[in-house]
Amino acid sequence: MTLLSVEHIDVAYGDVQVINDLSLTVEEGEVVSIIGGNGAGKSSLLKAISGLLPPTSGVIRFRGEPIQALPPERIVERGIVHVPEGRRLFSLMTVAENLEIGAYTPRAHKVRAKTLRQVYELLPRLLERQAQTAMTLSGGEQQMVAIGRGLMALPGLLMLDEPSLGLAPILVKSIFDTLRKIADTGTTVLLVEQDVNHSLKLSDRGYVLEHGRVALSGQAGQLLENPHIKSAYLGI
Amino acid sequence: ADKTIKIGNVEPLSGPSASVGVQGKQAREMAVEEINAAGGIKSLGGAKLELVYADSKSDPTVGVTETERLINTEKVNLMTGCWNSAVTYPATQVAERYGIPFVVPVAVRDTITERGFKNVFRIAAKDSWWVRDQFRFLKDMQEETGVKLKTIAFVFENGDWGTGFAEKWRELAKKDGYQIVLDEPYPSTATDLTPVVTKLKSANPDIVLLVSNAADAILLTNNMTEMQVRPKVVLASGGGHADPKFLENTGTNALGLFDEVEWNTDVNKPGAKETNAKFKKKYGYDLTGESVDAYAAVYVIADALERAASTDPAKIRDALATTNLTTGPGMIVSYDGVQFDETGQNKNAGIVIVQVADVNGQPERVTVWPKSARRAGYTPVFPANK
Amino acid sequence: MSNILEITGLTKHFGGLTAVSALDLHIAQGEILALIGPNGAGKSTVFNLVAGVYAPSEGVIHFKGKAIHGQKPWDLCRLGLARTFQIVKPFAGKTVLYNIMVGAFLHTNSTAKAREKAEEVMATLALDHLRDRLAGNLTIADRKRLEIGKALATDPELLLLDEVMAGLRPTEVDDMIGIIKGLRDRGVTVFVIEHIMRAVMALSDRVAVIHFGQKIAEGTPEDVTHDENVIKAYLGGDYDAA
Amino acid sequence: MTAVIQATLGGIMMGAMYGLTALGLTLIFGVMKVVNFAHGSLLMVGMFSAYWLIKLTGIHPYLALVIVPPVLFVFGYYLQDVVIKPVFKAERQVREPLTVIIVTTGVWYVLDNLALMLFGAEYRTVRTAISNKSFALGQYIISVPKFSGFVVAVLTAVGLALFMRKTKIGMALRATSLDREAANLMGIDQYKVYNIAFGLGTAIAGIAGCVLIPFYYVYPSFGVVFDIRAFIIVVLGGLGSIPGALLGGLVIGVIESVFSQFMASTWTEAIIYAIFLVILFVKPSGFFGHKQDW
Amino acid sequence: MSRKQLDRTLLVLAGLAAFALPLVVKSPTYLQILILLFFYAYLTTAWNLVGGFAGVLPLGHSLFVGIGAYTSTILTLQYGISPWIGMLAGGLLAALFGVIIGLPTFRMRGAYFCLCTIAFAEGIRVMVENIDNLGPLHINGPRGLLIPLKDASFWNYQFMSKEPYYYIILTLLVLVLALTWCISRSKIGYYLAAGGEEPEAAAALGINVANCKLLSMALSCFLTALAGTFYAQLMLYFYPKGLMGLDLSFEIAFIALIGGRGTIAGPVIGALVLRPVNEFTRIYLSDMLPGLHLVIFGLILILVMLYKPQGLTAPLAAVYDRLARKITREPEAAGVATEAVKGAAQ
Ligand SMILES: Nc1ncnc2c1ncn2[C@@H]1O[C@H](COP(=O)(O)OP(=O)(O)OP(=O)(O)O)[C@@H](O)[C@H]1O
Ligand SMILES: Nc1ncnc2c1ncn2[C@@H]1O[C@H](COP(=O)(O)OP(=O)(O)OP(=O)(O)O)[C@@H](O)[C@H]1O
Ligand SMILES: [Mg+2]
Ligand SMILES: [Mg+2]
Repeated sequence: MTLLSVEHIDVAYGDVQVINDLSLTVEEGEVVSIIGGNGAGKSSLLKAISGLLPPTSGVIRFRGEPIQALPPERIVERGIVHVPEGRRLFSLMTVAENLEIGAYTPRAHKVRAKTLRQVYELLPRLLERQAQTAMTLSGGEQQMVAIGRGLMALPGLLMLDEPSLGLAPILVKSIFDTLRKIADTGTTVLLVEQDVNHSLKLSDRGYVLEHGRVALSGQAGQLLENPHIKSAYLGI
Repeated sequence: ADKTIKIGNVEPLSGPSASVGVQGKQAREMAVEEINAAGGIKSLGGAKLELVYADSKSDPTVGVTETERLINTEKVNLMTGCWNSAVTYPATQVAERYGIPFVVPVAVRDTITERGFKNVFRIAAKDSWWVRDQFRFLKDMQEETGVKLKTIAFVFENGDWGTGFAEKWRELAKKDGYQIVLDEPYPSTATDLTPVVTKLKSANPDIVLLVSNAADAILLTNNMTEMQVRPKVVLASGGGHADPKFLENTGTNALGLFDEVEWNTDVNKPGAKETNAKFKKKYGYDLTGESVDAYAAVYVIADALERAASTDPAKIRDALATTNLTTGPGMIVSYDGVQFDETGQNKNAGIVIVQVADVNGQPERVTVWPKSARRAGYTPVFPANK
Repeated sequence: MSNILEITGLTKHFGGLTAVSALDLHIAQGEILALIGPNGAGKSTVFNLVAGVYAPSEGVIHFKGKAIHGQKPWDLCRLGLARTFQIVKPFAGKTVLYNIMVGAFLHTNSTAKAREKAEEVMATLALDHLRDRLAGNLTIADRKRLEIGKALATDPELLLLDEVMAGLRPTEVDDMIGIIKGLRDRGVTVFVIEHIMRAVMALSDRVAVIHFGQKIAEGTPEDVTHDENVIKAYLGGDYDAA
Repeated sequence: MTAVIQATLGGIMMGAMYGLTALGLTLIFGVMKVVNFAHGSLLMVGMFSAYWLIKLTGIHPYLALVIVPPVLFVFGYYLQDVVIKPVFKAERQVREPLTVIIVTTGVWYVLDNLALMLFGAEYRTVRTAISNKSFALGQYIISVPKFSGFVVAVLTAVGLALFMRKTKIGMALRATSLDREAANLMGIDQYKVYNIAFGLGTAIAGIAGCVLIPFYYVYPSFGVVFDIRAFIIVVLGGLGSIPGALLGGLVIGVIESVFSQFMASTWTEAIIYAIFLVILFVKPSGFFGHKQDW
Repeated sequence: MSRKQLDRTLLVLAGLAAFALPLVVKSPTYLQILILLFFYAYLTTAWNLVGGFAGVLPLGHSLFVGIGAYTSTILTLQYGISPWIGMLAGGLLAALFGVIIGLPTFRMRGAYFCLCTIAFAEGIRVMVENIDNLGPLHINGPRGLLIPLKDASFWNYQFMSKEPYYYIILTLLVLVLALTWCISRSKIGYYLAAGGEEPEAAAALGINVANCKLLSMALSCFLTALAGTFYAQLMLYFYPKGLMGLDLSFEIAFIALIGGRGTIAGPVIGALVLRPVNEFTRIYLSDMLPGLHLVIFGLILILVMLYKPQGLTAPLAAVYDRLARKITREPEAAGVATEAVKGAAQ
């Protein structure tokens, strides 16, 4: 079943249009990667879906219902969870409090104890650190809290914006391992990543964005073999 | 056609002193209505008086600007105002420069009439007279009752008005041989006056002299009751203590307090009772010294206009200078009448001292001094607290 | 070859935490040195110490033969030491041109000259087309380039680059590598912090690895990536050096 | 010595009142990052509400505590929703939107002068069952209304601190104060949070109004006097810090009261400023402020 | 006509019009309103050097107006020194105070800085109110100082009519605007803006941020104090609460924000909007219902901020650009005005 469908949206910052007539779909249970150059509009696309930057035209459907006019908090309630670029933790709150805030929507709040147990199981590091202030965590730990916080909201669709940015190789690996595990639980994931190699290996399908448009899309395996992708994104 | 004579009025109509400004405004309005109803200025063919108001917000700059505007744009024939000494002081300088007569009902700072100006006339007493009479009162009462009072404390708001009084208190206290045990200015915007009252409690003076605005007068009186501070004599200087709301807000806490005012409802003058009743009916509160002065000022102006028979400022000025008004509806003042000396100060301006006493279960201001003006049958409680 | 920067026994405590501990490092004139290490190892702190943001708790830093520890950032910049910030700090309300001109004013008082210099820097970094955009509206990668632009406009002899390639796709990384090598060819010594191993391998003459503030390895890129400790602490077990 | 102890006691109680007025200001600042220049006016609104309620119905002032704060909460909630929120929306990129400061100043002018138009300029007090009552503690005299004010202030501060730590809404307030966009992505409606913060700040002004009115007076521009004092207190305590506001209030109250035993009370105001500045130079973020906030 | 020529011509015309205005406006009342308008525009421009370009929000500038007024007046009253000399002395003293205040406060940011400047100004005002005599200087505490009427002469800084005051303040305003213009496009202007926005990044580019801010503060305070002397001589009377109180400081900030903080034209535009509103609502409404005029003033503040949060300069500049493009028929040229706003806007 189509979980998310983005239909012909335009997105702009003031007068500057950054996404033109863009369409894509995500099926239930899929992992979809979005790749694209710097400034292609990937983050803006995620912002448009999560309601931070409502599209100027076009329709976004989630589980068949249009959501493009809803404010972010209503969209989260419906199950689209956006883990933004740069972690954006609540710096002066503890790890546990950050996770708790993740389950803010009434839907997630009801079952937060259970979700919390699952998150700690998935990311045992966080259990060790639960009383530590988020600000004092290392970069990798912070990224894990950000992901954990996203999971606390019981995502029907989890959108991650560059989760490996600025992480040591060893952590990049463990982040992708974590994402693998999350995907294996059946959570649908929409992933924006520069590390194309890692992300496509994890994904079922992929879209390539250029200048705010879909330039290419297909099965992840095919994209990895695509000569254009190879030269432009993998640098091979 | 009916001529109108414009009287410019600068008053604090908003901001911290708005309450007195409005009182003065209403007193003037009533006087103008009366005069116009009685046929206006007859020597000018029944010309009507018209008041033109401007709000000073108690800010001298605004006062100056507004005075200039009233003179230049509204073309007023003469000016009155401005209650705050700080505003009146520069505003009268402006009027002087333009040669427009300026009648000051109240604004007590001595120097307002001591600058050699030709166009400034003040109805009310100036602060040195207020202080002089406070000490006369203390002396008289001690003689009358045989009580000896030795120590004295000064508590005053640190504005223009309070510090002006305090300067003179110090002189006279020395002269009369009192021992000053506390000399305490406080900021007129003080949020809390208990520290001052605590200090007063430890200084334990026989006499406390006060200068306060409305809010602090209430706070001081109530705090003194609360902290059980009971000097023998508490003597205030009008202003906040004379505010129409003061008694309402302090109730029995004010009993025994002496207050120096220019006027009191029980003043023994023809028409005073009726005028006050009329005013109270109209606006809901009693006349005060300040509003009576404002009320009288309008009659002084009308009298001068009548005699000048001209709207020429210079002629009005000359007429004002030779004012000698002792009768008429405006002369409900506590003193004999209005007559200006060469500085423009009303020679006759005088002051009465009242005591807050329980009259038929209600706190009321009763005139006690000068003895000649004392309400019949009332014996001042002196010292007020045992 | 003389050493443009020499760090000896450098230590920095934050309260109870020792972010950098007894570190020795040197960079030769014209060299590209990469500093790598796990998140929180103390790399950015080393930069902050060199650039004068923090005073070291212990140790000495020599720049062009002169001791500079304890000097203020602006003085160091005048000496020829420029840096970028890992968390980029553009003058967000200003245009790209304006941002770079601020740097270019270091060696001139004339607005016209500063503008000229800024144009030149923008050309080098291929930022021309963004010259009138407000810096706050750029994407992260562009902001990182702007960060280099500002630093470059001060005509540095030693350039400290803190993760300027994070968030770039591989081809963009290659472009950046080209740019940085170009700078080196023009005589600028470069000291980089980077997590993208592809860049580290291609760019650096030498690599130093720190872990918990201490140096655990140093050498050519190849040597370092085959070091047991480095693999364990930083690269991860199945890292393939290619 | 007696006088000093008496003055200290008085200072503590008055200081708690200052702390209470600062509490709402610090809460609003903490969440919205905006210095609310209308805070004094909100206090005035609180005072007038308590005044009219008690005056017209004659109820006990502490009963007013149950009625006035909720009413003021609603007032503050919608004031922010209708007047301030649109400006926030226009300035959502800015961390500390100065325009909002101007708007709050505009609100200050409007409220003060509406009160002037409605109620006139005079000073008003109500004489309640507890006005001017005092009890003796040994040789020291303690005013009943001030003492109860002190108790209410402490309870309010403790209650608010617990609310912020323990409740879901409190967490949402804190999260929004740290990163409003991220909070938004967690499903928190930031503007509703602002409404709540502003409503709570206003409700606290209402509490202050109820405990002040038995021994204090109110008039339309009454707030200004407390405003500046409250600014000093919140900076001293650390902007956004709840215990800081209470402690700052106590410190100021005691300094004011004790110092004025040794010098003219006009000077104590200057002393307060001097001490304030000294503390700030030693610890720029105040008693409990966070450095990275600035 | 090229765009540059058009801009220049208009600017010169506006200047000439301002200088010719007293030929048309004869009423001293309206001249006074204009004088105060320029006075506020001048103060705000001076404030803008710190408040706009250095990116902080000082709310205690009335302190420096006070220093200027007190210095020149005391020198005149007690030592017979011409206010013109006193004006410079006051400026220097204010600059010194500015540096003393700036040293500790420039470490702070945002609301802390803003509230600290309030505390400084209020603290010093309270002290002045407590001091009658400072050594040999007669300050006269809360009562303030009155300058007696003297012969009208340039040297005495007293005139019989309003015109001389008008020309003095207009000249001051033009000079300070020109100065701001030069600064905003010079190195120091760039440095100030950079330091205001990201102090750490600025330091890394060789900018001693604290020194830059102190310099701008000293300059701003110096200029502000000059206006203090002007005010004293215009009104011939001032007292601490009125002159050094927060109202004046706030009004300066209002004008800046309504006009557009950190823009050159902002203070003038802000003053052009707010001053007349302030004056005329008071004149025409204050005797209708006390307080109504301030309600309206408050509403205007709110409305402007609602619809033009960046102030009125940017939208006006855009309108001007569009018009100018039509006149000069230069379709593509980036509007000079818009660019000026953009370049300097925070
Ligand atoms: N707040 C903003 N205001 C104006 N323009 C913006 C803003 N944020 C981003 N942009 C512009 O929108 C375009 C797309 O940006 P976006 O952040 O979506 O790209 P991206 O694909 O995520 O790039 P990156 O890989 O660098 O994160 C860019 O041209 C950028 O300059
Ligand atoms: N100003 C500071 N105060 C306290 N602790 C700090 C400060 N700056 C850095 N630290 C701590 O010092 C350690 C080293 O931080 P640093 O930023 O140097 O790491 P890094 O190696 O650059 O990491 P990354 O690769 O994630 O950027 C971390 O634990 C960090 O939390
Ligand atoms: Mg992005
Ligand atoms: Mg780092």
